[in-house]
Amino acid sequence: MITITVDKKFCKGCNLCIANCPKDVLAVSTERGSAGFLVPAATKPEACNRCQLCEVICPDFAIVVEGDREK
Amino acid sequence: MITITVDKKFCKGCNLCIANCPKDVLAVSTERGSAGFLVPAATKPEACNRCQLCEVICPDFAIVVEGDREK
Amino acid sequence: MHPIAEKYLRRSALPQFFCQGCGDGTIITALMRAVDDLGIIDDVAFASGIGCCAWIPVFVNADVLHTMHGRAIPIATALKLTNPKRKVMVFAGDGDCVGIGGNHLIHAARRNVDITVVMVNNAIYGMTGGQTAPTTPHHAVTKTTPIGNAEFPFDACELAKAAGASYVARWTTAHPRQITTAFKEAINHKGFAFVEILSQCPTQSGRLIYGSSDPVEAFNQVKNMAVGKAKAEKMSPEELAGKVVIGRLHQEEGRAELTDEVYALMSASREGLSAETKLASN
Amino acid sequence: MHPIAEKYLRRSALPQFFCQGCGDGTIITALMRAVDDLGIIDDVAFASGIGCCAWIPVFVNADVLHTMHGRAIPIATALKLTNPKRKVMVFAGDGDCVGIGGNHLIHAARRNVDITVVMVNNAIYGMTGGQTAPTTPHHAVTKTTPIGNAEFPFDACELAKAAGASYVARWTTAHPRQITTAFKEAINHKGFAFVEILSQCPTQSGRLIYGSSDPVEAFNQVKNMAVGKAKAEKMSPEELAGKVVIGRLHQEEGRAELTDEVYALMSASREGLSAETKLASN
Amino acid sequence: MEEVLVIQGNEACVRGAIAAGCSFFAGYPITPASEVAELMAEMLPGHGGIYMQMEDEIASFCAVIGAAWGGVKACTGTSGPGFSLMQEGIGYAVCTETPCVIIDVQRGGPSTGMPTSPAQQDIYQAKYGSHGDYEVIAYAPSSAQEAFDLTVKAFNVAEKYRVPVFVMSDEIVGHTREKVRIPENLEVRERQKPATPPDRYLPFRPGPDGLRLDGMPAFNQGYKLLVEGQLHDESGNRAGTVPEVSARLTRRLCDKILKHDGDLLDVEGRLLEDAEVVVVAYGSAVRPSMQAVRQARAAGIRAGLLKMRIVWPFPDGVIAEIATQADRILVPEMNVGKMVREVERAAHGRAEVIAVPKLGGVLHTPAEILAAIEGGYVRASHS
Amino acid sequence: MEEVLVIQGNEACVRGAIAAGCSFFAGYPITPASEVAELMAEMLPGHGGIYMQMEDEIASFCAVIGAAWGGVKACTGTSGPGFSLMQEGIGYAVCTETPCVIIDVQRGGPSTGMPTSPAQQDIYQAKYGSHGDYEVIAYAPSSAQEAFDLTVKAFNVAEKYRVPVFVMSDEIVGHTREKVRIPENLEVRERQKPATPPDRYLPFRPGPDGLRLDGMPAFNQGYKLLVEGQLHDESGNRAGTVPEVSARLTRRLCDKILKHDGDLLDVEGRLLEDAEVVVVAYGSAVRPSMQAVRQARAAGIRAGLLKMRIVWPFPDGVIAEIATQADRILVPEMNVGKMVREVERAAHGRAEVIAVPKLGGVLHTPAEILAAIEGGYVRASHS
Amino acid sequence: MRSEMRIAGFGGQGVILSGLILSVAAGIHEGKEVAQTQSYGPESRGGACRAEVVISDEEIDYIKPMDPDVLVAMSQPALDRYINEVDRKRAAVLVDSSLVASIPSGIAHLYALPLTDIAEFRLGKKIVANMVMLGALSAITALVSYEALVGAVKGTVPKKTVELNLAALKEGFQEGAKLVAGGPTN
Amino acid sequence: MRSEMRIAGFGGQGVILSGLILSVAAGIHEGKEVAQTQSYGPESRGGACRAEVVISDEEIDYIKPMDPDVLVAMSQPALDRYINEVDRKRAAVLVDSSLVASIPSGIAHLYALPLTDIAEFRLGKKIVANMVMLGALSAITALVSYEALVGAVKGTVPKKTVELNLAALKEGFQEGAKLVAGGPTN
Ligand SMILES: Cc1ncc(C[n+]2csc(CCOP(=O)(O)OP(=O)(O)O)c2C)c(N)n1
Ligand SMILES: Cc1ncc(C[n+]2csc(CCOP(=O)(O)OP(=O)(O)O)c2C)c(N)n1
Ligand code: SF4
Ligand code: SF4
Ligand code: SF4
Ligand code: SF4
Ligand code: SF4
Ligand code: SF4
Ligand SMILES: [Mg+2]
Ligand SMILES: [Mg+2]
Repeated sequence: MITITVDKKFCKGCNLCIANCPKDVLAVSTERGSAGFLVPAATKPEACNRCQLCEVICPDFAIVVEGDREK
Repeated sequence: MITITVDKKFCKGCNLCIANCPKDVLAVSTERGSAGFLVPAATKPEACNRCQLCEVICPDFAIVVEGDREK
Repeated sequence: MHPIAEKYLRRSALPQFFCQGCGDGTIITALMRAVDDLGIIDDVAFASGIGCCAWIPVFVNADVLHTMHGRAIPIATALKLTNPKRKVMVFAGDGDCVGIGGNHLIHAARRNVDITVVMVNNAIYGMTGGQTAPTTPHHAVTKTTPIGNAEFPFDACELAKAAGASYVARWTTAHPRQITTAFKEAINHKGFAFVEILSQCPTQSGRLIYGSSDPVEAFNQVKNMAVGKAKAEKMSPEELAGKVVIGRLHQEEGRAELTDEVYALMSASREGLSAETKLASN
Repeated sequence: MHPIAEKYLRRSALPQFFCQGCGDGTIITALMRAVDDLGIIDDVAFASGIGCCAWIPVFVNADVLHTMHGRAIPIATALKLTNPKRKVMVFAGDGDCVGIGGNHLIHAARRNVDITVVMVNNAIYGMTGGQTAPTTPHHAVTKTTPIGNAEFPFDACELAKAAGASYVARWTTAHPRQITTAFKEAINHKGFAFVEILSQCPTQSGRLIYGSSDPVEAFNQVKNMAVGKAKAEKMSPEELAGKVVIGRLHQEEGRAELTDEVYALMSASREGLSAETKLASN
Repeated sequence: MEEVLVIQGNEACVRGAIAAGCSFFAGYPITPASEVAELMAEMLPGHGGIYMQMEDEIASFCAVIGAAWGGVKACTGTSGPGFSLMQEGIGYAVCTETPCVIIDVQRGGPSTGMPTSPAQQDIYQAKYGSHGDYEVIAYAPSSAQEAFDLTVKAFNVAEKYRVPVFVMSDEIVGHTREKVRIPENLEVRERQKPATPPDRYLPFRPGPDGLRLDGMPAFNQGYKLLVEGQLHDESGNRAGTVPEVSARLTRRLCDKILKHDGDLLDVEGRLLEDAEVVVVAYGSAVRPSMQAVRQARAAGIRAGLLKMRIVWPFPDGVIAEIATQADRILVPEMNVGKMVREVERAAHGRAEVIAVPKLGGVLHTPAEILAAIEGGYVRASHS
Repeated sequence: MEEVLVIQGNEACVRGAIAAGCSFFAGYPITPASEVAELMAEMLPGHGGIYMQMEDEIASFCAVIGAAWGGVKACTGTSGPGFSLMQEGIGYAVCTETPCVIIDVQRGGPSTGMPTSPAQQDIYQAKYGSHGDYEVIAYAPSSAQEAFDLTVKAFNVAEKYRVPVFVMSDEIVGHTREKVRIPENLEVRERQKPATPPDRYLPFRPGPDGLRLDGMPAFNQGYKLLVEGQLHDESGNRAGTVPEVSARLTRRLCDKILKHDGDLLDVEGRLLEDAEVVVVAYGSAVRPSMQAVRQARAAGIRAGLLKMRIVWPFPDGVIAEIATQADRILVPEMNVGKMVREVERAAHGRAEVIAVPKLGGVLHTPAEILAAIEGGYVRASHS
Repeated sequence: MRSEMRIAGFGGQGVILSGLILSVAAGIHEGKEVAQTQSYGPESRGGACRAEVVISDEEIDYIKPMDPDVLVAMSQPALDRYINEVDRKRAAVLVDSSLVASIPSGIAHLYALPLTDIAEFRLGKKIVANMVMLGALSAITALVSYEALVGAVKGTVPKKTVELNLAALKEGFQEGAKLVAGGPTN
Repeated sequence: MRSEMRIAGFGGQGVILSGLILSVAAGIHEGKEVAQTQSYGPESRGGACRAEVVISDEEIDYIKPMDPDVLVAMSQPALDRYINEVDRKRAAVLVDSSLVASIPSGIAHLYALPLTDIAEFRLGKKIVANMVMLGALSAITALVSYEALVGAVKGTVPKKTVELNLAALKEGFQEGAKLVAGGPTN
């Protein structure tokens, strides 16, 4: 199983992870992070291919993808 | 007739005119200019072709070639 | 926080204060991955000038000189010379690197000193609030070109190459993995390495030049500008207008390098010492 | 004194104090001939920095700013901008131009501002007594490289071109007539023009680098280094080693130029004035 | 008609410059002076002027020099690090008697220091930052209104004395938005062509007072000028190895400022008549000082204020006079205590001179200065 | 064994630097300091040191900073125009407490000024040339011997106080060839590693005196240093917007110099015991001054000399004492009158303080100073 | 009469622009003397940032608040820091409850409004939270009139955004008025 | 005993090198205190240039000549300028007669030698005129011995040129000795 965690202390709600996710796993939520921005949430975690593009693109080290892709 | 004049007040005896003259018109003299250098003299003025290379190369505006080349 | 950040960030300097969606943050991650892959955190020495980009290494828990606007390169040169085993990296904004610091860049390139200069090009002076940079497109609007830029931008890669850089590459923040690779290549390259990264600055160039401070829009602007080297070679000048060629643009291996030369002369000198000079006996 | 010197020299500055056989004197003559041919003595404005070469325009009876080491180019840029009809020329030694002043050179080139920069390259710091320059050959001996230069020289013409210069030429003092022609071409060229002249400095580079302070030997050194552009194109890299290519190396006509752009924006601004800004009424 | 605006000091400087006839600005962005450049970029072209952003502050000031000899009134604006970089050029402008104006919006140093906070730490740098012997003129505005007024004056005296003139603003004055009243008729000194015709003109020959030059010629007006950064004779030809000529020029460059026409004494006394405690202040430190002086008067203390609008040349005479009358002189400054040294020197031991430094990039509070007036001064909180 | 050489002051500086452990020099040629670079280039490599000629003085001083953090003792040498260009970097070195030495071989200014003639015009620039509040240490040698001795000391105090230290030489000291005796055993302060281990080390936390830092760590020794030009806390992290932290650092940077260990008072009195007229001099002006004092004594005048070997921090206390004893204090300087202002300030009106300026790039003659001692001083010939 | 306001938050919230608008409103539209100062960090976004406005009928000597009449806190750190520099009994305190979670006790005149939420969700642009704030402020205190603010906004913000800004101002004014009708929040 | 010498000419004549050699000769080889100062223009060649040497048995306070014992003039302008700063009755004056055409009157101890001609024509290198001068000087005055000069030259000039320089020194010494034998020139 894949867990996608957004660190609300660091996320600035830039949505780059959302825009770069090839599988549309992520979407904006209505929750505010510490900096007052709306943070993303994994709305389709099952679609995630663990490409980690969201991780390498995130400017705020705020998203972590863990676990293995289901076979 | 061609007259070749070296201005002893300005000549620094660098010999560039001598070295660049295609017709070996000029040579070092034993006379000192104002700056204490030995100035050149036109030893073969008759060979001069008035190419003015000596004039354009002279760093000290010190040599003047006047008159026409004998036909 | 991401594990790589846990491992490499300087805790006391956090939070990282770049604007929402600023490409500089992405570059920090790419850098940490390169440092991690090479296992060089204890051997690396960073120097940077002033500007948003100049803060990139400050957030990394390594030895860092955060210096003066434009002046990181000569400082980095001395860091290399005083210990040739150091891996020396400079992070410089476009203004820092080819604006005020342009002379240091070309001289370091000329010397082919074994350091890596990373220039983050956001086409603007970000930190001071969006004034025109020597990389700002002709006719672009910025805070100091309110009706358009009368000047023309540098091609920094061409400049570095003409000055003598022996490794030159260009990528964008839409290529985070390639940035990591380029960093590793540049660090391993013996000689002066120059890496330009086109980066989005939503707050300033996004807002002023490209008309939107939305991070995703700014990011896409940068992304869409890039054309791979191979592809570019097949394109006409008209097709290339407004585009920027990315990839490893130039590499010359085996060129004599400054540090080597300096130490070689030092050895030669030391051998001849007794004969030639006489110094106070202490 | 030669009639052209009588006509154009600044009497109060004489005698010209260059060393015996210094190429800088030859360049003064070449310059006077260019100014004479174009009839522009009243329209020309000179700026120079510090160094032997920087004295070249001082001896000419025209408007001259003899300024600071490396700083003539930004001054010249302002002279041009404040009166676009001026013909602005800068004379800079190699140290002045691509040493301390390198950043100004590349930025003026980038701006393609319509001025002419003449760099007299004697491969050394002449005025200060023969220290290494960014144009000094690798391994050459100078006052500050007593057992050889650890650094590598710039190709200043390549640098100027990569930075954006739209006219680039190189000659030597053995080509006084070509220098005059190049000056005229550069002045007439609309845009940033760069002319490099290899020149003998018998006293410093002659003595230190080439082993003789004899003016004729130093002159021949420079002369023999030069290879015409056409010929060079047919030579192998090995044959070209130690040689320098001369000729008109680059010219791009019709490129947008800074002064034009600045004045165009000014007009645009003035038209929009009443609507956009409100200034104190006086 | 008088125009009333609510603007920042930085904008007031720009409007003052343009009102004074400035038509060339070259600069490089730096906090907290960037608005000067930005507003120049916005306003100058519409007034037929030129804005240039150069590659650095060195080039910016060089461009100002070029523009001045090109024939126009020119200025730049910067802050600490940029001001440091301009120092070599400032010496050249002094030596060549190039009229120009430099707006230094001071922030805290040293180095990058406190890039967004105010300070008054560059006040000596204005006088001593370049190598060599010289004198300059430096204004220190304490409000947006003065930022306007003194910038106009700066341009005027630059023309008159042929010298770089500094407007030593600071982050507070630069960024505080206040009312500025722009008078209908401003006294503006136009650039004057030499009275002597080109063929008899010696560009560096002083006029009848032996100090100031005859007008300011420009390039390509037929003068065939030689503008030389080496010490030179009256024709402009170098004379750095001729002791008499060199000494004469150095002396004149200093004396033309020190022995000014009276117009370079620009101080304002408030409640000084019977003052026993005098606060000497300049720039934004004037504001809490005046508040404190009023509070002190309200509390029955004979306090007064001397505001220095021009800090260089230093008003030695005025200070000497005050020292004779007052018991104590307080000098509140947003620095470790700089101008207080001049006050101490000029007071010649006749009054007690007390530094009231304030560090950390914050303005003194009136309470801190009041405490010092009351004699209870122990180092202010962040000092 | 003591070695005796006949060398120029410039060479003495180089030998002093190398003897003090300097192993990195970065510079840029300039008259009259070029010999410093040339001799460094000749001698350093043979001693395992590095000579770099950089693209300008800005880069030169930056390289010195880089070398210092790279782990070695480093210096540069320059003159007026180059010194002006280094000012921004000097502020950075002060702010980051980077130990380094700058040899300024003074020539006449302003600008290109008198490029081959001596002057003492940069003495205030050493203290005030960069923006911001700070203190430095400046030596002023008056002979080739002192050029050697004081350069050694400069390196030592740079290490101890972690500050840029200036050797304010001048064209006369730099180019005069004199006998220099190089002692067998020199006191050299080696660079000290921090006593605190890396994991507990705060690079900018002062030691027990609350002023000086704990050693000087280098890059790549495990400290993970952050060297920051913004005002910072003890870990090195920026704190330019935190007034308390900023103020504390500024104060400490100044106080560590002003409240020194006693070793930064370096003056030498000659014939002072009963002196009624005291000549206060530094640098090459000491030489004619001492000659004049001897001549005055021979003529029965109670004259004495105070030679300042360290000019910054200024010896306020010593001057105050002299002012109490002497009637007149003369300050001969090769400038318009600079240090005399400090003397005047410190004298507090207790003695008559008289400037004896000398311009034009020539040393005072003993006769000129004697005339001033005799009270007959009217401006010296080229002043 | 001298009145003093402090608005604090972080970079990117338009704190300084709100100070500017207040000063133009009071200075130009209401003919008062004004002094608007500010404090900010070197970062463009996210750092601590504040604007202060002094309004007076007479010449203003000291330009900073000595005893603020109004504190606006647009972030938690801003509130935590500046609440200690006001007289909790006397000063009106307006907080952005979208971003401020914990409110210290003892504030007599506390007004809490979700300024950012209002801007982001009702007006569609988070960056007009400052206008919402100004509108609310004019409803809550009488220091600057709504009309003067409208005038100042029109003369200050880029033409294209006037409408949005005025809408936000209005929204804020209405929300503020509601609050006032209901009395301070606590 | 304090003695003072001034050597003046123009750049390129080796004036300063001759000062250096004198100071090493006196300081190292004769164990005296020395101070050698100089003055020169910014040009590498051709400008006015002078070197001054003070030699003393005691510590030297003032390092410049106050009343020179010797003046060497290697050019006309040098002679014209500096003759007025010596006591014509007392000082020994050596002039390079190859370059100096007119000699002011009243010089009691005048020695004229064609230094440059000797160097250029007899030794084949104009630049050793300074060595010819030094040799002559040691013959004419007793201020520095010939042996000390030989020692100083050996330790100072580049190895390749020692021989030429010593030859010039010797030539100068012999010419000087002849002059002395014949008494001063005037
Ligand atoms: C000497 C000097 N001049 C100006 C500044 C102000 N300044 C700080 S950062 C900067 C430019 C930033 O632009 P860039 O280098 O492109 O970096 P970015 O912020 O865009 O990443 C400037 C001009 C300074 N700190 N020092
Ligand atoms: C800021 C500054 N640094 C150094 C110098 C000293 N200086 C004068 S000329 C010169 C270099 C001359 O070399 P180049 O420019 O090549 O001219 P050249 O004399 O060879 O013609 C230097 C370093 C100076 N005048 N100003
Ligand atoms: S990219 Fe990172 S900072 Fe941006 S929204 Fe996603 S998690 Fe948040
Ligand atoms: S790992 Fe890849 S697929 Fe999964 S959320 Fe991130 S970007 Fe999307
Ligand atoms: S080239 Fe000129 S200076 Fe040289 S020798 Fe000939 S005439 Fe004389
Ligand atoms: S004109 Fe030509 S041929 Fe005649 S002397 Fe000159 S160089 Fe020789
Ligand atoms: S201003 Fe631009 S470059 Fe700087 S942090 Fe913000 S987005 Fe990034
Ligand atoms: S030093 Fe060289 S460049 Fe300078 S005048 Fe002499 S020969 Fe010419
Ligand atoms: Mg940028
Ligand atoms: Mg050169």
